[in-house]
Amino acid sequence: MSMLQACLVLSSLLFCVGLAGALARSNTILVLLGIELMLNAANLNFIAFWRYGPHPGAGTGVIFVLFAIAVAAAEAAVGLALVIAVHRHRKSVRLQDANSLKG
Amino acid sequence: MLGSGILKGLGVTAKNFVGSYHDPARMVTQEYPDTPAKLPEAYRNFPFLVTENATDPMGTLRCVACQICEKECPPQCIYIEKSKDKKPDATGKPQLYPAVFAIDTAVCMSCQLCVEVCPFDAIKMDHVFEVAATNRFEGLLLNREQLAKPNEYFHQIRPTEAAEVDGRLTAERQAAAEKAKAAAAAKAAAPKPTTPVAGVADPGPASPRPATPKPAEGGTAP
Amino acid sequence: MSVVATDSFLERAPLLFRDWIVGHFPVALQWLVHHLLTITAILTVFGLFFAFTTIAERKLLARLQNRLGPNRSGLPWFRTLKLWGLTQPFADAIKAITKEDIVPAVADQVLHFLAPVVIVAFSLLGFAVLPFGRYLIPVELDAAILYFFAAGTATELAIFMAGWGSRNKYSLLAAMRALAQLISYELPLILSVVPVVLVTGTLSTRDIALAQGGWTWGVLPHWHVFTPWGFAGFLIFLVAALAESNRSPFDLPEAESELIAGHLTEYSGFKYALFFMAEYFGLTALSGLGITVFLGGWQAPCAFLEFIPSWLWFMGKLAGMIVFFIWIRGTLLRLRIDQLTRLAWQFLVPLALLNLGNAAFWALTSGWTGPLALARWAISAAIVIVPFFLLGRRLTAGYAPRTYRYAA
Amino acid sequence: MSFALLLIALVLLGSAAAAMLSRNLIHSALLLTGAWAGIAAFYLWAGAEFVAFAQVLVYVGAVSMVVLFAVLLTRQGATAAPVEFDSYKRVVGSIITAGGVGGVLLGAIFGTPLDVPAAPSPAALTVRQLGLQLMGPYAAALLIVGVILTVALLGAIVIAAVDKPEDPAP
Repeated sequence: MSMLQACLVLSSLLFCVGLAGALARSNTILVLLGIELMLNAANLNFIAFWRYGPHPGAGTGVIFVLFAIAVAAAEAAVGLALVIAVHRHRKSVRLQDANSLKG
Repeated sequence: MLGSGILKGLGVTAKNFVGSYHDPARMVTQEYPDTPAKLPEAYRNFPFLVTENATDPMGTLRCVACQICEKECPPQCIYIEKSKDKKPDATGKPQLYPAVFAIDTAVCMSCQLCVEVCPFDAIKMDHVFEVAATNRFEGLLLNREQLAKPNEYFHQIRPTEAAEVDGRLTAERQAAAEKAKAAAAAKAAAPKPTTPVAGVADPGPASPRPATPKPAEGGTAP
Repeated sequence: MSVVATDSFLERAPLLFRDWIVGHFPVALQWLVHHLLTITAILTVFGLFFAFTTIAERKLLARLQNRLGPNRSGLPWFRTLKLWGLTQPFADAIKAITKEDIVPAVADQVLHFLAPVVIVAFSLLGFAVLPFGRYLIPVELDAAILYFFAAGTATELAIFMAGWGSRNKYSLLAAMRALAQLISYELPLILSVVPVVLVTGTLSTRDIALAQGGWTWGVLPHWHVFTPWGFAGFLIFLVAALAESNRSPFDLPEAESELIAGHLTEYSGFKYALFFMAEYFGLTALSGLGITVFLGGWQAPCAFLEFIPSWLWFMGKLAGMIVFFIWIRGTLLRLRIDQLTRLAWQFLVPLALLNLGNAAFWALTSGWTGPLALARWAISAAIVIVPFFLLGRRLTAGYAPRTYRYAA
Repeated sequence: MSFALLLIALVLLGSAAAAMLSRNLIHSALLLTGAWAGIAAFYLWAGAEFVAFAQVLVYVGAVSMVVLFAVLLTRQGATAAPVEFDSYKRVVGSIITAGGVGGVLLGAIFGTPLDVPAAPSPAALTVRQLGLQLMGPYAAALLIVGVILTVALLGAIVIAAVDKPEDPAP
């Protein structure tokens, strides 16, 4: 197993952990955290390919990760604001309770 | 302007800082065990007994064991036993004296009532406050010998009151001496100069500071 | 710059000492010993610095209030030797270690234990990238400034862990306050350093310190604080650093009058001392960064003073900063939580953003000379002073100038 | 396989799995912060210093704070009641799904011939180069990210802010 493959295995395992968490839990915050984990797992891949790919000199992978981190931060902020807003209306953070369009 | 108040405040504290090194008047801290505490004159803690002569404390107690203080004391911390005999006091007049005079400082509440009621200015409030003891009862029970302190000490701790008390006592004694003299003169002027009361009324205690009451022989406490 | 001054024996003495010790070990172990020595040096120097900061703080605060301060602790067995109370921190340490360690029965045991450990560990990380001298920099990183701020963020987590793990309402309230405060002031703190990064074009602390070398006529140092944008940035940095290290006047998380002792309420003995230590380490590290970024790092203020080794200059400046912070603590009152956040978001952040633009202007006009240089200074100063007045007036509207109805 | 990578992987996966399994939301959030720090450690190991520090700054410093605030603001009741799993069916289903996805991914990884350079040249990407690239070829993306962040910030404030007319009935 080469270094690149090891990194990819790590990232896909992390992705699976995030996926399982996001699917198994019903607490909105935990689901959001699971999605964050999956995003981070994707970022691991970028770094792995940048480091062990054919062109480590080009910073594409690193820059992509930087952008992904920025976007993930925005996503987390908005997502958690949504959680708080839903909690204010429904007094619950269970995903299943937020099932009607009318607030 | 924003920040001007901050700068002003920094100036004040800086002045404090510099001043604390060269201006002793700024410092409020007393380093107590090293330098003795400066107590205000009217500070009072526990009572003590005034004696006229430092060399002979037991012989010259002003207390005549009248027991007024014992009766007045609200927490009843004073215990007095009268003497069986009489001894001459500062003016030479024979008086009773306390054979036992004890104050339980564990009970005393420093109310100063004993001082207020004493007709002889014999008991006064003290400045001592370091009276800790290692046992619970005996150490805090002060007896006659521990309580007696000379008049000079009284002058030291509260000069104004001591001067006033001394002035009053002197005046009283002078008045008494003059009265005695007048009485003696009257007696002398009276028909026959008999010699009934010789040794009692004539003596020298007319001197303002009655620090020399002769009776050295009366000094031995019973 | 004479070679003698910059490369003297004293300048290199710490390095020579380290190399001398490392030389005793087999080659395979040398890198390990090298790093361990660096770590030990930092721990020793800043541990002692912390110890004497506490006594300095107590003595200085006392003097600022016309008191004497601790002056009694001497040495054991030498009772007559008082040493002006300088051994107080060691007595305090012995007391802290020997005190009982109390953990509330319902506390979250793991978090309660981890919080002080985490906070000390992470508050020490910042020291790794500070250039303590011309040749004394523990880790030379390309992105040192970024590393410094990244290392500092975990202390917030530790404070939260302490507050939540204690299962105490006051602790939790304090933790929430601390989070709000730290997040609010992280922004101006970073924004105040960014102009320097912009002008020097590097994130490395070593290069930033080097960029401030040189003097005009041998006496006027080229430190960033002596430029309009640098001065404004330094002031913003000072305020934000005070708030980041939870110090008075921003010590709301441990406001004794409101929250008992904040997140430290349920801590005792050595754990409490660890929090205390972390607070001072954080303050020292932030001061070190401020010195590196604005006050010329290890550079001497005048050319003829260069014979003094650079690490002494750094430590001197560090002590100066700490004394200044103590002075501030002895002077100012604690802010209210709404005033605190208002100050950050309505005053410091806009000012810091404007200052960033100011630095960009400065960097763009670096070619202006002669009378244009004066214009450059004037414009740059106006960019920070005018908004300072306007924002300051808005911020203090309704508060200042204060009228005292009953005071004489 | 280097020992460091193995260690990082163990810590990372362990804390992530523990976070997803924990019944205490705060523990979940803190463990996840640990996982994010582990990812930063991976970046550091891979030589991407700048990304690692950015990851710590953004995730450990900011996102974790937001998560903790959200957890505390949405607590039910005074006691921190454990957050239970919904049902066995759901848990088993999710694990099967995740396992399936993982199998596919692993199969893809080992099935694809990756052209790996025999000795990967040490990545020499200085911060300066990174900055120049960001400001040069990727300037437009940088601007767009800036706009996204600003919009997200405003949006988050608008969403989370208390509605003006509070309904009187509790």
